[in-house]
Amino acid sequence: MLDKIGIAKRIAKEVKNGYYVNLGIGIPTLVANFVRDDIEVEFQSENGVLGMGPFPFEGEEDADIINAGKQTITTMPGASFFDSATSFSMIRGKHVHLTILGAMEVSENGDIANWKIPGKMVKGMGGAMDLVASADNIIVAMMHTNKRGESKLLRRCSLPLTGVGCVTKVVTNLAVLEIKNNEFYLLERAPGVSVEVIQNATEGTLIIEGEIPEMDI
Amino acid sequence: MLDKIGIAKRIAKEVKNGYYVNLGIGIPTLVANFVRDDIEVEFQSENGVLGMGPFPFEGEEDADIINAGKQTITTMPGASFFDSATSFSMIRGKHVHLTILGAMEVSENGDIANWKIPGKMVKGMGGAMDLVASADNIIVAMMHTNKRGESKLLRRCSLPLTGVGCVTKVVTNLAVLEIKNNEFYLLERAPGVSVEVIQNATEGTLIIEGEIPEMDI
Amino acid sequence: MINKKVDNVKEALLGVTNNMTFMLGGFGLCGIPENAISELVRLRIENLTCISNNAGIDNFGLGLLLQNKQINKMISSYVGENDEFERQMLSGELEVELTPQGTLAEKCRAAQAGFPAFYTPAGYGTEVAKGKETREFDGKMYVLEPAFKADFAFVKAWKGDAAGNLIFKGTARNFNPLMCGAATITVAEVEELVPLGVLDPNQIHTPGIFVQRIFQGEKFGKRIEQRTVRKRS
Amino acid sequence: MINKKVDNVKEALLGVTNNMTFMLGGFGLCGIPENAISELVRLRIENLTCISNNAGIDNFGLGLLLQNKQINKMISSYVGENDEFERQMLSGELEVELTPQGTLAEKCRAAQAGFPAFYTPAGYGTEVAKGKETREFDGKMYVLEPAFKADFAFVKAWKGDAAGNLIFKGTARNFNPLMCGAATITVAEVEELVPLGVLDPNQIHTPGIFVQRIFQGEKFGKRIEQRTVRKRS
Repeated sequence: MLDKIGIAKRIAKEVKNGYYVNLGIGIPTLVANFVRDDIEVEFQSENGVLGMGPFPFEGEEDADIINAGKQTITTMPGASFFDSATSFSMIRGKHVHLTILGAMEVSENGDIANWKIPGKMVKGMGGAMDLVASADNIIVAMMHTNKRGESKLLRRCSLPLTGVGCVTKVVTNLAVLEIKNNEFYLLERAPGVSVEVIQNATEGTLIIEGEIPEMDI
Repeated sequence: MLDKIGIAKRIAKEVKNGYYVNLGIGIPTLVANFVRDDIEVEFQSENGVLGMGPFPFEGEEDADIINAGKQTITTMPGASFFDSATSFSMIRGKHVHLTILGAMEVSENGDIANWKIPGKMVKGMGGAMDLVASADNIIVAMMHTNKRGESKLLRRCSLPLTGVGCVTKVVTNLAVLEIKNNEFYLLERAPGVSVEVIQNATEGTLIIEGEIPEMDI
Repeated sequence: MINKKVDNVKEALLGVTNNMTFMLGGFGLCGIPENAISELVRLRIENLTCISNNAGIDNFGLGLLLQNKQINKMISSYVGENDEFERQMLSGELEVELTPQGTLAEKCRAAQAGFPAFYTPAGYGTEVAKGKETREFDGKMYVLEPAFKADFAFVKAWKGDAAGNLIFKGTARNFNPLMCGAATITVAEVEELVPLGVLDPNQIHTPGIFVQRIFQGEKFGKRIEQRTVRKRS
Repeated sequence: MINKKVDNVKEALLGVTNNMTFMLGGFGLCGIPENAISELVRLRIENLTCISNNAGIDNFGLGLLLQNKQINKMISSYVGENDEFERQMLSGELEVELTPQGTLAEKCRAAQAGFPAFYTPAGYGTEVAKGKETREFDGKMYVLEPAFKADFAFVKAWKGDAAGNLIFKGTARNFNPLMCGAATITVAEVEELVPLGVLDPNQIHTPGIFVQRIFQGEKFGKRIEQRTVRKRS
């Protein structure tokens, strides 16, 4: 079973040479730390920066240079700043190759819910609705089950949707799954996790074809 | 009767303090030379410059700094350069207060034709269609009649239109006319030109109310 | 040059009244029009509709107007990290219209550029699209979103001049350039008002035509919402 | 950093073939991709559709491709001052789609930004709107115009770096930034390719994400179409 760092490490392997990548808040932000340094990648943040670097050294924080999580950041050589319309031109225009974000629920047809719990929590969708509506390659990073032990990989999402039929892959603490033909395809098991555990934690249709390898992270 | 310089001088009086102005090719370009220098005005050119100045001194021409007529220009302090989409945001968004352009025909309901003579001449509309479709204040600068002596102020335009119901004022070598209620209202006569001459040169409905003053230019 | 310079925030906000709709630049607390917000608090005008990506925090930014209950309706994309906001929203005191961030940006840009509405894929199939026209282009579904309409836009820039030209810094740019010219009157506060001719015409982010009033701001707090740093190794 | 640098115009144009649609930046002869045009002439590919505000003059710019009869269709806003163009157009050899200049610009921007189409007032009630959907918003009529689709965009910038970031100079900016990312492959030629990190991230006109290939151009002619000067008094 993976922890958050483990999930981030596994997702980092999905980041290919030449990719522009948008990382959501939470686990996705951690992914940047584990991308192989022999490939060329640039990180975009929808508040208006391309070419994000690591956090600044203490004392070098600049209130005018933040990411979408409102964290102080730095930039890499070749970086650029731009307005929010240009930022979403990059996203809507499919210039960003990979979007990694968290979710509260994902359904077997690729719907995602991550912005609202009616009557309880309404933080807003931020840029997530634009991201999931436009990107061709959307990976969800999340725990396989919620705090009550209920599956977050469902036949149908119960929460208000962020986007429909858009998620291509899910990486959880238990497994890597691909979404196609309105089904979850089990690709990899987390170290030490059996297919049965994954099956029991997955409410949506789970397709298990042949031997399922353990993740190599 | 006015020459082109005279028309430009008369139109210059329509330029008010605080106006952003777009000048078309030909007579309109001359208007800039006659605007009172005690008022604040900025000239926009749709190819991407705000705050145009006079032509450069000989030897100081810059191929990268031109107006929409492709003439080498200079800029004034406070000028800015921008892309063509931003330029037409200024126009379409009604941030430009006054558009002055030439025409081949104008009709009594404010239609304008200035971009095409079927089978003969097709230079294109350039930015004119955007300008006339968006501006609230459009002044046409032109000769009252064409080379064959036929009126250019018509009941209906015969040439393909550039825009419909958009022209607010026409300044010709003979007169200043306002367009309202689908009629030409004669406001001023050119020096030495009688109302009768104007009437005979105007095919569209001409409204003559009271004494028509001579232009003061 | 058409002079847009006014002497102070009071003069810059002349004409603001109850029941108006305002646009306010900024992302989180980054690049927010601090001086304008302080003056709106002082003026105590109320029943306001505010268009802004976020709603500030409890004691800074738009949070100050919320504390005073001057805001009737917020149009934002993300409103977390603000307890008073959440309280007012859940109790029904505050009307909230949540809008996808890219849609919010483009609704500003459409207003600036004279587009009445636009089709975006964001929000299709979600409650955001409820009651809105949807349409297929090339096999993909889009939602028709109208341009914003607002009385005042309040933006914050790094440098500016009397012609109204603006330059922003880093990610403090965000929604600010898009709101310029998107409201009837655009008011820009700048950290540094430089003499005319100092700004390179080639490097202006917002040409002065989109700005009606500009003034030198005072005492920018520029608070950091999430201070994240790394240790020197 | 994702490296976009290629060694020369040949490498930059790998993959161009007959029957393709190209976007070419520039206004008149100002800011045109001279190196790309020369290479297209050399390659002799034909049956091209070219999207460009103008069509060059007889012996420079797109006029060179016209002389060679490589262009089948032009999409432009203004095509005056080009005798060969006029001849081909009136004889029917060349198909011409005249588009209002602001619409042309926005059709590029829409392609770049992932908008399928947009409503503009330009051309309403004229033959430009013939056969197109029209619609009323707030009492004003608009025409629905689709985004462009193109295989290659060729743009010319003043300075650029290996990350593909671009800075334009003066009015040579025009359509260039809007065509970046509006075609499948965007090729930028620059007067000066500067080392990574030299360009101020705050002053980039076109972020590198919109550019696939960048190269140092050679021998820019930068001709002046209308040399207008005043005498020193």
